[in-house]
Amino acid sequence: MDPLYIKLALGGIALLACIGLFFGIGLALAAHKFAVEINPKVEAVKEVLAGAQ
Amino acid sequence: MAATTKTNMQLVVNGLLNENPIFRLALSMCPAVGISTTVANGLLLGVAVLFVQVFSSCTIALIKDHIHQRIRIPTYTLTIATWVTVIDLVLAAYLPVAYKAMGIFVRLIVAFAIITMRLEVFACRNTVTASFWDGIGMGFGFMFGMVTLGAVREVLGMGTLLGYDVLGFRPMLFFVLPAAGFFLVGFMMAMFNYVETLYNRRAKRGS
Amino acid sequence: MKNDVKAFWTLMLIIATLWIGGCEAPSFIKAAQFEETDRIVLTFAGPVDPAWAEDRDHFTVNEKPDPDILLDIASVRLSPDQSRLTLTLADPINQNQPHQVVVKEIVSEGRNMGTQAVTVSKPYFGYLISILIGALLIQNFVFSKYLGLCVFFGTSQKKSTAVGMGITFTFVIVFASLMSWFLYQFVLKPYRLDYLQIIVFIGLVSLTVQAVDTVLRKINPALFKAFGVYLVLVIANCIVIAVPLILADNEYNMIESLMLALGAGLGFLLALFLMSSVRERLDFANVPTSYRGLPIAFIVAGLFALSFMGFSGMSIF
Amino acid sequence: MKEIIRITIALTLSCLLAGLVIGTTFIFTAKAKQHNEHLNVQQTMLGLLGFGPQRPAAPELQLHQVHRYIVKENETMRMGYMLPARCSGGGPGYVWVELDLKGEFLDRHDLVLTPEAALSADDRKKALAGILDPGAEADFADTMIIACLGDRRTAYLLPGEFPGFKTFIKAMVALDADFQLLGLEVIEHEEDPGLGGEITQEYFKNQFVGKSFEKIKRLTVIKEPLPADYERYLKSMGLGNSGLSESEAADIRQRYKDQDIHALTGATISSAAVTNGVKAMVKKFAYRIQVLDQALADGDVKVLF
Repeated sequence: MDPLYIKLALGGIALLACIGLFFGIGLALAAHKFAVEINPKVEAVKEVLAGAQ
Repeated sequence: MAATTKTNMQLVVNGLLNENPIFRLALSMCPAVGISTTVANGLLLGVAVLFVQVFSSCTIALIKDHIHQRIRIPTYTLTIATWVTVIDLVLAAYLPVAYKAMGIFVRLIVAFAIITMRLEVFACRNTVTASFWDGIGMGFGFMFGMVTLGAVREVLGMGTLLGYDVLGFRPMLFFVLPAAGFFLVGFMMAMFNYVETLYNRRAKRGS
Repeated sequence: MKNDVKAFWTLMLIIATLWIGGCEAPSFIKAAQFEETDRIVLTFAGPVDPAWAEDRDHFTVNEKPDPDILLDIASVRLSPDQSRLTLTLADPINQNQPHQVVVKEIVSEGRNMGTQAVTVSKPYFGYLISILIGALLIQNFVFSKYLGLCVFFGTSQKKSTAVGMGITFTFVIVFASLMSWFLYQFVLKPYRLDYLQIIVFIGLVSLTVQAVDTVLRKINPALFKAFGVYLVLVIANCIVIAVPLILADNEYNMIESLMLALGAGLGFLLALFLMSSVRERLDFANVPTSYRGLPIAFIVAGLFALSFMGFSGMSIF
Repeated sequence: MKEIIRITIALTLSCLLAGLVIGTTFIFTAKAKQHNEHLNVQQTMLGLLGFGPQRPAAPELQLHQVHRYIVKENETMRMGYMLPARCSGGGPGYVWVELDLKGEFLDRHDLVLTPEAALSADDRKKALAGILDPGAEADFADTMIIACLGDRRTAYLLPGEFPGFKTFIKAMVALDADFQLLGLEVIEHEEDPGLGGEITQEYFKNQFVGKSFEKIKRLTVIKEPLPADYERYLKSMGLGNSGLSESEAADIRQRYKDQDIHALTGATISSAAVTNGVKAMVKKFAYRIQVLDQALADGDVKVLF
């Protein structure tokens, strides 16, 4: 349990939390502002992903 | 797809054969072509994928009710990336030699289509137990594919198996070359198809 | 249309950056370049004194990272118009390494111009092009590095799909690589957080893709209809994570990163286009039943990979 | 509005969880990773000197690490060497010696640095910060290792890196006291398996063994196939059960001693990359160690090697 490693780990957690917060707000605002009813994108993905068969 | 009705054993067999990630679903082809040059490589990457698949499936199955629809895909990616980082750190720390042999591929597991796809079509609709067994099946299916390819390539290309000299000479060096991976996967898929048609024909005749 | 405008501005940006990067401070030594395997040619702004140029001690040459090891100069030759000077070294020059030439007490038309140092390196523009071509052809990510295959086989059945996927992918990878590059150079590396590489790089891609997906859906439904499907697929493409990892490993600067990302994207587009052209024809070919569909596609890809091996070892600049 | 907050919280929480899992793993693996890397390097070094599980190294064998820095101050540059020496208390310590670019001795300082701490780049930087002038900046250049038995230098180990066919190749070269090549180990590479990847094979690496300094200076690759007897000899080197008698082996060694390096089939570029890389490393090192020895004698600096 080296204090340096704990510091680095905490730094990592902080960084990820920042990214999460930043994109969370961004995505949420985008979703709010550009709201469209969700269309069956899932199907499209599956089609192309498994479409190889 | 609704929640599965298959038993645990069926889920595993499903991943190994019917929906084998490499030969049937044709997903995660990059490692199958790139580094299936030896059995050991295939086995190790297989273990890594098994780990990531099982843990990601379980995680997603566990939190599936709390995932917001808008950020579904990013959540999957983050989950997978977390487990990939974990296995990457562990391998780098405890198995440095093997880790080096696999190069960039361990870190690339994060973008293997098979894992995202299983989360999307299976784990987010099923219980933790079912997802666990599905993950096991898929992971072993991948490992099986990698080991088979690795064995063929190692024997034909280097004349060795698991590092031991079995032939004493190198029949076709061509098979070690990465380009040969494409050919071999093609041949193997064709073989799977052929066996399947044979099996179906026999089943029909039998009925 | 929108894509064209975007592409145009990207191109202008690249040209502008190169322009600025290409300028150098004024100096009596106008140019210095490698010639053949063992020569460095200096061009002066005016004629220099032949007697001064004869003395070998006025010149030192060293590889930039090794300032303490001076290379042996075999001969110094001045051109008849006295403005070009050729230094021939005793051993072949390692031209991948920038070299520093120090010219002491330059004498020109009776005046002492002082001591000047100049760095000789391969033309930077050529280096950039070689990164681009390298990622595009020589080290094509699909046929030489065997990455991004799932999406490659999934979307190469029809030319239209292939081109759509290729274009979307090129845009995403250029954008994602630059973003990853910034984050790596200014956050991960200085704070020693590089163990977070994987999650940060893929997280950036996936979150950006999600954001673009949401916004594009509303703003330009037509464009979304054409390219939206491929956006999500980008995340399942190993290249999108491999490129930032390679950038981080190789310590490329921004323009070099841009070139690699562009090469990777265009290389993927090229591979998809080639493959889809063949697969469209394969539909009419008499392929054995077991080989129909994917198996034969893999064998075709193997043939492509073999032929791409022919590019290997090619060096253009 | 509620939707916005929910999405934000969900994503932040996921990232936080991910961070927790990764952070915990990092804390537990970081130490082991560093330890393993260190152990690995140690084994490579001993292996190059001819020691292994069957032939343990002599206990009095000392591996001294010398770190080279380039010091920049107001546009001028000088070389800085961090050398193992006996510190004032009698225990092992480090001394900092600065030379100008021509190799003249400039200055020396004692460093507060234990051999364990000297392994870490951060600790070295900290120790240096205490003695450098405020305007000066020391950039780490490379490390060389000097193996000593008692007072006698037995070998030099040079870790290095050079561009290969695909990416960088990391290698380590061992030289004896007369700069004759004792061994080559490829530590990391990303060449194609089956082609350039063969540079890790014994029959390629062993071609370098025994080349004299004079030969290394002019070493090139030739595109001729490896003669059968030479190949057999190279493959069996260091294994003991070659099937070749002592005199036969000596004969082959003598015959091929001054030959250039036979390129690997289908991987001339990788072979040439290794050859040129080794050549440059050895040449630069030989120059530097001679300059350093002279400067140490001039400055009357006592070091451990």
